[in-house]
Amino acid sequence: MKHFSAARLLREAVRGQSGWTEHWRSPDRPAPAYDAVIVGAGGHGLATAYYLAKQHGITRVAVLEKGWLGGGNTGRNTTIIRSNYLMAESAALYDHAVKLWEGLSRELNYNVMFSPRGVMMLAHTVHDVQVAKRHVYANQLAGIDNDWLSPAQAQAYCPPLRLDAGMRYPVLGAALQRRGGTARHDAVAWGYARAASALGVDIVQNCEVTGIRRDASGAICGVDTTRGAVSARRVGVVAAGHTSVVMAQAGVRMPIESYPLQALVSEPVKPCFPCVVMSNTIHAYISQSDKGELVIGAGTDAYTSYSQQGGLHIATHTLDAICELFPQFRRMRMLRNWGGIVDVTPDRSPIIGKTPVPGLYVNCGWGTGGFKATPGSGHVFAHTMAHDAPHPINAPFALDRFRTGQLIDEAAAAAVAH
Amino acid sequence: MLLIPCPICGIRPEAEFTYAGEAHIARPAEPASLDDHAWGEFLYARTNPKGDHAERWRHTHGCGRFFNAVRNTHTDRFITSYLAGTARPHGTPSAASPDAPAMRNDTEQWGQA
Amino acid sequence: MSLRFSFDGRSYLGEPGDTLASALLANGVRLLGRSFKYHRPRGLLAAGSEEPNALVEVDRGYGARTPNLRATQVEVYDGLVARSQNRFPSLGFDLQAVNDLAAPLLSAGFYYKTFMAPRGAWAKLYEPLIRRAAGLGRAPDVADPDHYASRYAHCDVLVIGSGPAGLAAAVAASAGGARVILCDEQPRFGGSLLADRSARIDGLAAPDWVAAQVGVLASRPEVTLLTRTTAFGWYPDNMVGLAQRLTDHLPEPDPTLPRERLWQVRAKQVVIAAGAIERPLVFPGNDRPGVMLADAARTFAVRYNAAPGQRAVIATTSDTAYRAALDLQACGVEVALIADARLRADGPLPAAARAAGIRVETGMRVLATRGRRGIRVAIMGRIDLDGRVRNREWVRCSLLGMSGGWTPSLHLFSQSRGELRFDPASETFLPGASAAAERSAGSCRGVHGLDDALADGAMAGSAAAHDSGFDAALPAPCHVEGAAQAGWTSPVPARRKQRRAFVDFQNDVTSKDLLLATQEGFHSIEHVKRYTTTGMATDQGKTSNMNALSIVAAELGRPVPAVGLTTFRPPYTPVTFGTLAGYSRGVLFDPVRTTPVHGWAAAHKAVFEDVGLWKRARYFPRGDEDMHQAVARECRTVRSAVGLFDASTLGKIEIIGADAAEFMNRMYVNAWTKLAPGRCRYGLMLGENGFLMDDGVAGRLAPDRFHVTTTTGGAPRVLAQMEDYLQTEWPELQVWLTSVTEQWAVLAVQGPRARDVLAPLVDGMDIEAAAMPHMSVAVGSIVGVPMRLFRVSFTGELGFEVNVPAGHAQAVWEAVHARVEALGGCVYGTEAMHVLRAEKGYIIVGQESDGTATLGDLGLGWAIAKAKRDFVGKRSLDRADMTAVGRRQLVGLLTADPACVLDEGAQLTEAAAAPVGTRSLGHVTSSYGEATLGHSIALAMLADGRARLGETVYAQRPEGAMPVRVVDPVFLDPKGVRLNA
Amino acid sequence: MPDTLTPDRLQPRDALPILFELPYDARPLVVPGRLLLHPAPDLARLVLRGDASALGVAFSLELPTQPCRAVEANGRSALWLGPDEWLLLASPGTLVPTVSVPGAAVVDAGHRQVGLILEGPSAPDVLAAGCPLDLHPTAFPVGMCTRTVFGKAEIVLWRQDNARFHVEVWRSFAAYVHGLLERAAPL
Repeated sequence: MKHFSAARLLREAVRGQSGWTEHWRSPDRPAPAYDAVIVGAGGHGLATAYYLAKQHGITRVAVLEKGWLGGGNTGRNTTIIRSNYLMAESAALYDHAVKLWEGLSRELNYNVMFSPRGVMMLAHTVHDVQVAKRHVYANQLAGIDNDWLSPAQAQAYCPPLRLDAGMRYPVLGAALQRRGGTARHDAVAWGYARAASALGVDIVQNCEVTGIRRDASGAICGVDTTRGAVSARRVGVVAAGHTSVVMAQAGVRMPIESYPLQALVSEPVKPCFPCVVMSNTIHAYISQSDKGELVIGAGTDAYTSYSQQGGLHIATHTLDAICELFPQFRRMRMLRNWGGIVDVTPDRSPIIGKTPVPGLYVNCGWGTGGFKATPGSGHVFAHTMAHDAPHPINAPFALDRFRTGQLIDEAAAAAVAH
Repeated sequence: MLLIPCPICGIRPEAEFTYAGEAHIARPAEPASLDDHAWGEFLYARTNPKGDHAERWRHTHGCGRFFNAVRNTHTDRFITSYLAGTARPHGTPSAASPDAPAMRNDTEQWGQA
Repeated sequence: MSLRFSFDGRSYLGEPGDTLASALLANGVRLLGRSFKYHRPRGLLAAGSEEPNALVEVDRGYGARTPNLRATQVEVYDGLVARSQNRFPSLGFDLQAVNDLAAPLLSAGFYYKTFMAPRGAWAKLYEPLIRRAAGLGRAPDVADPDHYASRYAHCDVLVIGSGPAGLAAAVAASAGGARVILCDEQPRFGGSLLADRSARIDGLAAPDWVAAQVGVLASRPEVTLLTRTTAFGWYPDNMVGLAQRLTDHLPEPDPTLPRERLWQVRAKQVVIAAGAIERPLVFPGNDRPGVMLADAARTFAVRYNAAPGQRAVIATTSDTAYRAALDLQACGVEVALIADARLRADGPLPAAARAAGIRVETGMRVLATRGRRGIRVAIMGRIDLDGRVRNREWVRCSLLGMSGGWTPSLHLFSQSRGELRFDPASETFLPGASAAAERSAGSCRGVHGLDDALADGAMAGSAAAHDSGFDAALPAPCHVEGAAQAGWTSPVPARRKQRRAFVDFQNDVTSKDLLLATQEGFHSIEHVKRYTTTGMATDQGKTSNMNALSIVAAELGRPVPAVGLTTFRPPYTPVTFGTLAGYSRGVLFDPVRTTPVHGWAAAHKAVFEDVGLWKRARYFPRGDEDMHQAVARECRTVRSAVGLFDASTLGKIEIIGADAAEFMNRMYVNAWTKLAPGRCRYGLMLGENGFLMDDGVAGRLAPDRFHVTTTTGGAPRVLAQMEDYLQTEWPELQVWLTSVTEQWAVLAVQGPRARDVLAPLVDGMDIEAAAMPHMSVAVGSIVGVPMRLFRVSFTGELGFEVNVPAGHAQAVWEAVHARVEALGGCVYGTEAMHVLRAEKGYIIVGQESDGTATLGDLGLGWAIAKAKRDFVGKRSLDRADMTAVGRRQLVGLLTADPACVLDEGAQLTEAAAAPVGTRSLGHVTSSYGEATLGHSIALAMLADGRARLGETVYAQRPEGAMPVRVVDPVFLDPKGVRLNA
Repeated sequence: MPDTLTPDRLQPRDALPILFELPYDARPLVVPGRLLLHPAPDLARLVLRGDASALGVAFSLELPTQPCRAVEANGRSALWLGPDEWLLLASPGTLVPTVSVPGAAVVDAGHRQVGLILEGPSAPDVLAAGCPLDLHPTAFPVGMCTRTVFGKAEIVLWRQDNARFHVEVWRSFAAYVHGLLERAAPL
């Protein structure tokens, strides 16, 4: 793998770009055997493979992807990164990720454009203020930056914010995580793919897993794919919206439901929006990409679906919320609107860990907010697969919690989504 | 906005309905008799198939009735709908179709044994 | 009549019917914009909504400035003010054009490879620079003054597009009485027919025939005709989104009328007649102003009478460009050359061109162009099989019309989940099998030629009508003359090695960028698209996607379908946020729910808070009181005399039927069987997961009738949960549920004088303690109004809740208020209510509890009827974690400094010092200043809290830790003497 | 303590010396030749649940059993809202204050909701600003009634005539529904 740098960019500019080579190897089919197989080449799966190779010395790894790498939720999300979660378990997990984000471009030698421009969560009601302050104080105790801002302070940080008295839901204040922000979603997948590939990981695209094999003892022994069978004693399923479908191949029924989630962008405009703003009461969030597009999202459609196509009413509700908060954007125009499939658990927290099937691991249930966790998720999941035991950070996120009742219910605790 | 066949009122727009999750998960008659695994399964395990899915809807802003429907979650097309408390009609592809995960009895529970 | 308009501050004249593009062209303006990345000078490429270059800002005054509009779609009106974008200081001299010189450095994806050092420099240094350079127009910065509208519509047949196929389809579909909607994005119906100067249909010139057809349609009552209306997106079950522009073309629109309207059309059948888009040729210098699509040049000349140049070269791989050449010539443009890259061109159009004396060369293509801010010379040549250039020739021209064939518009068909079929002969995708109730007609499915398109449209229209249940006699075929058949021709692929040949004009993606992407391993077209940004401009790749695909496929040596086609996503062209938001703004954004005494409260200076959709009076300041002063006074008054509170927002459900008590037993943790009519009980409802869901008082009015209250926010959820169990789990129970939240207004009269307030008003009822003890309910009337009277207390005082029909509430309120005032009482709001209940340790669901709290945690385990075999949530209570040691439990807190009011949400710790990573023991859920007790109080959820009574823990505050003593959550009257008075 | 409390007295409002206030600006809205929007006359309303025939006997009106249909007789209207649910509308003071019907439930909803009338050729189009149902006479004929949505509020919609609709809406949503109709009225 050739090192990326400004100097090399200059050199290639002079010699007609002829020296650039492929970012990752693209084997046509998987080898017959690996030490570990990852199902799903999204950000989380690729990160898992990278850390397996980099930190645990397990380099005989295949990442099997039924489509093109990074083509699922990794390439369809609104790229928000933050760690100001309420529960200690969640905050630890997401902050682990934020710390990795902060050095990720250099770690991968791939500019993932992590941009900590601040994530601001608006409070519109007295109850919102209580919930936001509870977050702020819990985060501060845990050493996670999160500050309470008065309306005027919030507007100073985000000048497009309006404080008109005539708004249906006035802004009563905001919680701001300055270390939060955005990153370039595709680059995250490509950067991990390139770095993992360089360490020997095989990334096989257009290779769908069609069966999960178990030996006489019930333990995992491999997978069947559309490009041949693969034997492996460790299989990690990182298939996001399709988790239930893949896990069913191993005979495991999951506490997961898959919902359509839509997002949209505007036409690009000159910089007009400095940070990420989220409102749970009004149900929308917005930021501006480096290209200039306003990137906007909201909640899921109401029913489970794998269609990657939601209703028009979801987009209209999202935009009426954005226009209510930012009426100066009414004349802006929606350029693209798309849908993804998100896997949602009963407590809206992910499942990262072992399964009842020896050798089968699962990392799923990120709902609408998995992108922000990508590096941390891959890091602890690689640990779990390498040691057959969870990392302390993902130990609370075991599948078993749905039996014991030890839920990590951010949504119920705070009515905060994403 | 989907068009949803209410078995009582006919085809109506999604805005009038509330989705209510997978169908045919009857509440156990004696919850106390279930162990934690089984109770956890009742509460949380869902087949979530990519394909035909028997599910519950309520025509909240219509006749108010809960009912069941079979919908293909890949195309979002409704195949049939029927009154709550009635069995999934014969002839609708069952959850054992190739697209769908296996039924509950032959699956593992998630709890560590 | 000429229209005066301005562009970049210069004034010009246009004609009615002009677009900004045609008017500028007619005025000789060819430079209309700058490209996104290299800031290259750009003119018009197209004449329609596919235009990628000519993006302008239109300014209609304060707040009504719109960026990124296509000049080809902006209709000129008198007074139009338009400006170019993305240039500094001017369009003619743009400093950022320096980017163009650095182009070798700015190759596809260059930003992924650099700007990584030093750590943090990306966000602080590089990114702001890049952001400033990026973007096209400027976002508006003040609120949009315009209104937007929305409409649901239903029809039998929706016809999208009004070219020959669409018009014929609409006429055929509506003949038998079907409901038909015909929409077109242009200001006039007719599509390509509007620019047709030779064809005669049924003896009429094309525009006249269009007018006749529109007349026929307008005379049919079930037909809806929508111009300026773009079908932008296809959604499940044949819902198509249309965006209609209503006033942007008017010089002085009525400000009360909507600017745009969203149509959500549910169509039984759809006929897509969206036409086709001409494909540019990929050659160096193909982006110079003056290089445009051949048919666009023809359209400007014929339809708008705007000559796109004086001397033209036509470069083509298709026959249709010959018609463009002929029409241009007829409009007075000198056509110097038609260079056809194909080796043969012998259809009727090439023959006509030759006959008209135009020089036609086959096997010839454009090698490059020259010119500063517009084309001056086209360098032509032939390329032999070894790739060598022969016959190089410089041809002077001011217009280069190019045609690489036609790309059918498949956007809506693809969004409808139809299968795309690749046609190698024309190197296009065509509609394959349908997934929705739709059919394509005309050139969007590869049927070209006027008479074929008309016949195809008529057939599609009548078939659609038939499939939606109408008579569908196929109309007699039109008689077409003068429309020479244009052969459908195979494009000639672009050359591999060439400099700066643009594929995506707006995003400045060249063929070299595409080759670099494939070289770097981006082989899926989605990867190529994302890496190079081709097809991601505001034109959504209308003119670039197929060229990009062909180039990548050729480079990889794979057939086009194997490389894939990027997904078509809505919208077809960008749709304003305002259109999608529609009426939803301000008070119409979310319903504002007010109680029947809201008007009174507002008149009495109440300060309101939002609770769900409701507005609730939070406090009633007197004079210059602030909130704390007002709340303290309200609290003291309730404790010492009496207070009046509007509790109307509480949810209320009437539960009726022989099995009502049994149903209550199953839904609530409490026992209800033995509750006598006339008595009330505090009910607690769990979710099946065992966590507290809602609470409220239920009164038994009769053996078969309960009046149940819920929290304000929980009302719909509670009723839905009840209906769910009743309908689907226990249909055998004879019970009916009816929401009566809005039937009954609730006046809470609380305080030691509460009985004195009500006694004279309650029409002969005995409300003394013996007749109406705490937790009882009676039916009667108050000042002549029917009433349900509850003796309940959420303050710890003697209290009543007067329920009266909503319409009488204000009158009753005024009568009660007069008594309250007379007895030294006052009205109080939700804030005082919160303080008063906290002093008694009463929880608020959603504040003390948060969806993760059990009744045990909240000290409410006593309410559970242990003898009951089952109720919703009971089984979950036995799970290991629900009773684990260390769960957070409700306690009271007393601060060491009695004046200190903790912040709600403050964290509790074992020690005063709390270095990072200190474990939280819990958090403050409610906290209030001294109101009546002489010291502040707080409620908290604290790990093992009940075992810590009497201990000191620390509340962390920005100002430093505050020691707090853990106490019982009931601060006042633990024996309940006051409320039982 | 009695076994049963005296039932609510179903008093007609005009019998009371108290003015009933509508929760919105109730001045009629007129778009000449196209639309008239005005409050419905004062009405008594009962929610009837349960056995149709017993209820029909009690209220001297055969309740409709066909889904989404209203019947009118004896100055009363019964709107089918669900398989065991009807909304009974009548002039104030004309309902016998019967609340106890065996096998059924009767609940006074006279103050829970208010009525609005839309008349004129534009009425269906104005309603289509927020109602996703097909209001063409072939799809929503005279006599049809149903709960549905209007924008972000729930309504009961009843077509009394080709160009006349009766809308019932919960009182606290009335200002919203009225406001949206007003906004949509100019078309």
